[in-house]
Amino acid sequence: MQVNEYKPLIVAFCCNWCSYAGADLAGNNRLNYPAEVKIIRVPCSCRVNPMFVLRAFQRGADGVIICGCHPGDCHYTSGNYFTRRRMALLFSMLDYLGIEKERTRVEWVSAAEGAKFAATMNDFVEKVTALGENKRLEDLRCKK
Amino acid sequence: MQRIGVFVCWCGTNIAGTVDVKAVAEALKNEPGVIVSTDYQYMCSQSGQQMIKDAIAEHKLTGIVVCSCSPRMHETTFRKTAASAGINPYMVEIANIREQCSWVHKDMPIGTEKAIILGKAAVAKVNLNAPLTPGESPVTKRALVIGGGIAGIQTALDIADAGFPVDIVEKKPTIGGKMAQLDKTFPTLDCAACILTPKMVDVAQNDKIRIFSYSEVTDVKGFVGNFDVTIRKHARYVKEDVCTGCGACIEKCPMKKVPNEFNLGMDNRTAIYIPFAQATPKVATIDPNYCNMLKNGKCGLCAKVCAAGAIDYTQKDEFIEEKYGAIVVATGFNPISMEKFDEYAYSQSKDVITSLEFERLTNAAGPTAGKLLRPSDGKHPHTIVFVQCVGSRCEACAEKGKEYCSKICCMYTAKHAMLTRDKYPDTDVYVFYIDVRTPGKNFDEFYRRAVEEYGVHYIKGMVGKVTPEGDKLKVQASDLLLNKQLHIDADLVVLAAAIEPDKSARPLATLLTASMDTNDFFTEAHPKLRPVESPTAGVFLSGACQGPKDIPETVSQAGAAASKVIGLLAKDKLTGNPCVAHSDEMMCNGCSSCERVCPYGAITYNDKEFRMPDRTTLIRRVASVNPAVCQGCGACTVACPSGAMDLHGFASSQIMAEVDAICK
Amino acid sequence: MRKCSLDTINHVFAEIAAGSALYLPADGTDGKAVYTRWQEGVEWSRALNTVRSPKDFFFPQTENLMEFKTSGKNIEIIDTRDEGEDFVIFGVRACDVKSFDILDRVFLKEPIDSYYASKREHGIIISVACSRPSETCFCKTFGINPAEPAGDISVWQSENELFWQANTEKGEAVLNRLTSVTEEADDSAVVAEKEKIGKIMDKLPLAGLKTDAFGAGKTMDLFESPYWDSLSEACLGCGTCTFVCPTCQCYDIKDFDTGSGVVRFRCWDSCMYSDFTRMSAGQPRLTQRERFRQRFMHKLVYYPENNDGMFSCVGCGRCLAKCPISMNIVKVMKTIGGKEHE
Amino acid sequence: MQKITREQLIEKASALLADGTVKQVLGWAKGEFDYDITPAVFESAEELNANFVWSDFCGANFSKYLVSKTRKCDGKILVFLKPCDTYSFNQLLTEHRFDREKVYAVGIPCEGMADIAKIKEICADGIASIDCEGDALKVHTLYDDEPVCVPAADVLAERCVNCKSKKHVAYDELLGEEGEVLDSARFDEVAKLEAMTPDERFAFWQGELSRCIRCNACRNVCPACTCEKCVFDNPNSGVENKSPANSFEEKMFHIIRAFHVAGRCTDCGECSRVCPQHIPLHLLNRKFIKDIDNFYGEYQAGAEEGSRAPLVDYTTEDIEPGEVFDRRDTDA
Amino acid sequence: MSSKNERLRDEILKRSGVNPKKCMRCGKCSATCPAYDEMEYHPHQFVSMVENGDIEPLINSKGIYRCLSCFACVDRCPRGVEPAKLVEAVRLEVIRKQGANHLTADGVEAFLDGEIPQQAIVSALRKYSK
Repeated sequence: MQVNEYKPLIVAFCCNWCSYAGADLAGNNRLNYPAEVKIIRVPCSCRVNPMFVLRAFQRGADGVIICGCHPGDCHYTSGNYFTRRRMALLFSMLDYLGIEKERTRVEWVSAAEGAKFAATMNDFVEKVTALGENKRLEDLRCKK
Repeated sequence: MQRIGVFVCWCGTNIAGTVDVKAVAEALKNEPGVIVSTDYQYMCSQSGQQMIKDAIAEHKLTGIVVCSCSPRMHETTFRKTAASAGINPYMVEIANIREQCSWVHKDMPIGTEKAIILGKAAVAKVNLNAPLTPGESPVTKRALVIGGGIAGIQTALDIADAGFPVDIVEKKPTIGGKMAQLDKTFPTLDCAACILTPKMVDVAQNDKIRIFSYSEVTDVKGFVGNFDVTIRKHARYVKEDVCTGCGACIEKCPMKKVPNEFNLGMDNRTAIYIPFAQATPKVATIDPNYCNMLKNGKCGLCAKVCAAGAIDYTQKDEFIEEKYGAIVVATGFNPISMEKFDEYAYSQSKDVITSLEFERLTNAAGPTAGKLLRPSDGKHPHTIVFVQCVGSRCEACAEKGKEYCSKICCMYTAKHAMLTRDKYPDTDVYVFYIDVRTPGKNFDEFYRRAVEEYGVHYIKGMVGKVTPEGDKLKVQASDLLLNKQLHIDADLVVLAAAIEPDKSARPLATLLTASMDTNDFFTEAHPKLRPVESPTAGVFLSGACQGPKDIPETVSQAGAAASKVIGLLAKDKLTGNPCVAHSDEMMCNGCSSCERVCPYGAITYNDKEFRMPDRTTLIRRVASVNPAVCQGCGACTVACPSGAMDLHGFASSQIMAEVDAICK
Repeated sequence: MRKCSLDTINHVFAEIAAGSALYLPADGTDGKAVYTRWQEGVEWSRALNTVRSPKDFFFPQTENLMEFKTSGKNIEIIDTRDEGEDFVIFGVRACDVKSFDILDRVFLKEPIDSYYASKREHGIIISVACSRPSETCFCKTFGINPAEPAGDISVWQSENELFWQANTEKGEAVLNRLTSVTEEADDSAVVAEKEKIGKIMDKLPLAGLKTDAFGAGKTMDLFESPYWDSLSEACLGCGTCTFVCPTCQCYDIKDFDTGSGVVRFRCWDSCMYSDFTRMSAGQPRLTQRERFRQRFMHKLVYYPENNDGMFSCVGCGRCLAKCPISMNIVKVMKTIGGKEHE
Repeated sequence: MQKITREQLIEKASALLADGTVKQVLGWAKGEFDYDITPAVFESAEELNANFVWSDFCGANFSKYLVSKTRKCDGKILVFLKPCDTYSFNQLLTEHRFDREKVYAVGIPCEGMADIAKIKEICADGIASIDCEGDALKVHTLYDDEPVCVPAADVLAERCVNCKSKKHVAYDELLGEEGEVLDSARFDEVAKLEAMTPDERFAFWQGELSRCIRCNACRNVCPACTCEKCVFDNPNSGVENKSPANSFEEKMFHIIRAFHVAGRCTDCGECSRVCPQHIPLHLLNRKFIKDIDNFYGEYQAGAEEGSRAPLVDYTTEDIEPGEVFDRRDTDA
Repeated sequence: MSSKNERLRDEILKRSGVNPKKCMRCGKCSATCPAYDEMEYHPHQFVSMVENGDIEPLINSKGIYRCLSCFACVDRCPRGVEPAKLVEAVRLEVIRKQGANHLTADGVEAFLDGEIPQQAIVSALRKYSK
């Protein structure tokens, strides 16, 4: 193992009903994914404000992933449909500003998809690791 | 500043195997607000919980962080623990260091580091937690049932039976719905009227039930337990409480050529009418489109002959406002229009009829007094062709048919075929089918009897074309099993038309903020686990408005809806989830964005007077959230550009504090 | 007096830059002049003036004051001030030079603002006379002569020569370093240039603007003027005028939580903002009319009252050019001061 | 040169003041020069005759003023609306920001407004006066004896070069002739940026946004930014900031501002017009509009009062966030 | 199923744009077909034979020229399967193999007489002119 190997910081917003339960299931099944992924529980993916996403980058996150119920399965019937539109536009805008599009992702993970949760996180961490540190949306004041 | 206690659980070796729990407890000691931080083998055990209670008492804690298994597992446990020790249960946060840490990471230093960060995030959140109290709202102990068919009738009877008052709103002059038009019912072949009309009488005589017939719901405000409903009672020009239903007016009415909708236009009625003998309420109604008196002031015969003096030509629509605790939607179905199916010549020949028309033709109270006669010439048909799936399972042309299976046609067609053969053994009966679907108790046996005992010709294949020629209907069809094209000279063709939700359902759904699918069937709160509730709290579904169903299924769903209503009305108060949205009126600009994303219709607007800093007053439109209706998804909080809308328990500041703690 | 050819100006800049950092107006990506650190390839802008004023050099829009580091429940205070180095600003116009005097009276009065003072001490100002004033210029109203710019060194530009005159010791020292790239000159060309500028100044559309109605002691006359309503009617409450103004000096002090500590910084604030000087009991100026009035009363009455009659406007015209709704101090002076002052 | 004349507008306004239909008139007041025109409230024919102007420099969109002015005035307010202003007008109505009953909207045709910055680029400083004559502007300067003649088309404001509509979508009365919705090239700039590499885009925006001085002119002039309290001014919002302390905060402000108006922005172009630093802010808003059109079907905010903004709407078949990059590339 | 048939099937499906999996075996196409008795493989069989890759027999069948291309089956099919397009695609396969048209547009005139319905002419052009 290399010394000082770059470890990205990933913030994952998970909806309480599907994806957070999916993450729990990944745990129950002892499916490994990198510890760099830190989960924040929200009632529904539609609770995630674009400001939270930017805040995470400001504070030093290298990637932000939002997980919710599959379209049509939202506990609140329509929340994830709004998430889908909001994040589609936000991500497109970030890309437009030249920020690497691989740093943001929305993934639908059901409560039964523990394996998908782990696989998604593994893949996301790998992609963000390949990109390296977030320089384009960083706030130097927050770097030590 | 909070006084926070941190409790790190070992969960035996589940957590302690991969996370250095002592190091976690130690690291969290230094976090802002943390007064005490400790670890224990099983926090959820009796002694673990006692430890938390003791710490609350000893250190006067105001907030609790438990680093343990998933909050989905034990959040409730620890909230109860906190509550029993006298602090608000919503001052507890769980850091999930088992499912999302120790179980997914193998390396102790890595697991420990992550557990500390998750703990810090939870501490950061608790620092911003506020005590939450679930809201309470009273329950109006009265139910409204919209639709007076068998679904509505059964629901109303069951609710009334439990002792709660129920109002039925029916847009036709009588309750009874589609079932009142049917002849016999499958699979037992009892007569529909025989089993329905006693229930209609029960409804009429039940002092807990009021019937608003010839009425419609025009406005719904409020929320679960507290609906304010406006009902428009159409003028029937007959005083309902005075009319005895004697029928003298009907006999005298000179306007006798009004198509009788109860018999689907196959015969006529008078301008003043009672739809059928057992109508409930049994009160006459004047059809303003045909009544000469109402149209041009000439006639007035009915008023002259009415001994009771019930006729009132000046009657106006009446608006009734009533409060309800629960609303049941039972708006039912209609067969789709056959006009677009040119290939079956429905519009060209009177002898091509729908199954519902066939019901009337075989019904003793129908236009032919129960004799099966051709509508065109009144002759007895010797060859009858039934066509199934007309407009059902039809994906290709949305303007013609429906993509779904209408579910009831296979069985009623078997019934029609069987009854025809029973009464008129000299008749040849053909049924063209794609599949015969008979899941249901005694259903397949019933269908088999039609084939085996009654000699109905079931042919796998479809009719391609019906051409009227002379007094015959040339039917061109395929027999897929014989791989032959058939040409049958039929006397009567009966189309099993697909069914669709009543047209009134869509506007009603808007009033109720209840969601619908693309076919205008009401959506259930959960397709499997909450099949009789709509996602809108306090709105329940009964019968075919939710999806095609037959009578037994409708009645059982009606009962289920009723029991849900009874369960609701039995409560004196409703306790909500306190993690709901709330709007800061000072910041809200009333733009309606939040309202448009709310799936529950929990947000309303009102004009509020503000005292401005310069001592003037200003009236502004602001949003307010009804905590009894809000389910706490948070969609509104992001739709709101000013951040006036926030969510209790998942406030923006709390989520951002978690983000900060994680990214530190 | 020294002179150099306009063609060789970059040699002079190179010489200055060899000694200390040199900033001058250069055209940015949007084609507008902005103070830029000179290096080979940077060309002095031909624009009359920069969009932002040079007050940034001494009073930047954001400036860190100190930091706190937190670990656990402990807080450590870190002094982030640095020594600072000398720097030269070239191309400052007479109005902007004057603005430094106005800022000095605020920041260098006891208690001295050490952040400002340190930068002011290190800054060497080379002013340039305005050969082509614009229609928005009204520095003359406030007694500023664009033909006689102050500063450590004054520079005049003729057709293709620049004339350099040191006014202070700091200026002298810089000019002495430039002997190899400048030559001795008499002032005849400068006199001619001054005369030319003077003639243009009289032709300017705002040449007749007077301050008679304003100044110390006029508070009671002007505070309740009925015109404030209509003047402030269209004001958007943005901070454009204050942020492009060379003399606006209000700031807010804020803490930024970095996660591992706190950065305390100050940043420009604007009296046009609704939350300006907000306190626990709210803000003293409740409506945009009051905030609008505050800005102009401060420039034209309150500041003079506290500073020996000196107005805190230098007539640079930036607000005239930049206000989104074209409301500005000239319109205010003409309306409030009465038509006779036009 | 505008087709409708100042006199026609004054006549209309005076008549409506005289017959009591309206109490106030929201119009443009003349300035010190010919181009520095200020929105103003007029209450009499005398005031109108003295100060009202209508020229190629009357760019200001009055719609947003109606929010505060209708609150203050106890009668009706006459507002002159150019075609693009009517979209903002409708959008504000959709969001219930003012009482329609208190406004008398007069639609006026617009031939496009001149951008004084473009004129100054041609004529340098020292503009003494500008006469609008036919298709040209005659600019008299302090330094030239002869006026400089500039074709009006050469100095049109960017938003007018790419005018999206000459049609008034809301008014009580229309002066002059009704125009049509135009097929503008307003997304070309956005497409050009999209075609760049991410590095180039990043460099472009870094350069543009670094000029931001956070004067809030863009926000305060924006008819979609009518929050009672902006999140960036609210210490409790967690994102409050007063200055662009670093490049993150520059981006944060502009991304969030654009996001908050996404689907509501009518592309009136006021933000870019007022930016003292000439940041092409409309390219952010138009990016959202272009994406919305591409992903969810064409939508013009304000075209129809009461229409549902795309971000408070959805279909079950919407594009996935991960697919937006491909879709854009193929549609561009 | 031979690989050749699979290739052919895919080619035919691609050419016709038909998805035979949508067929729910109702037989309405065959019920509606005016040339039913002329064809050894009826429209509904056609669909399932193509689906199964059983294409050689179709290519060799005379029936494909008996199909009038009246599109009644297309119009009536409740699932939008469009059997006539399959027939056409198979015909095209034959034509491509033979490398020539059976009939050119110019040759049509010779067959015309007053009795021929308009639709037959249009159908013929649709059918033969590839």
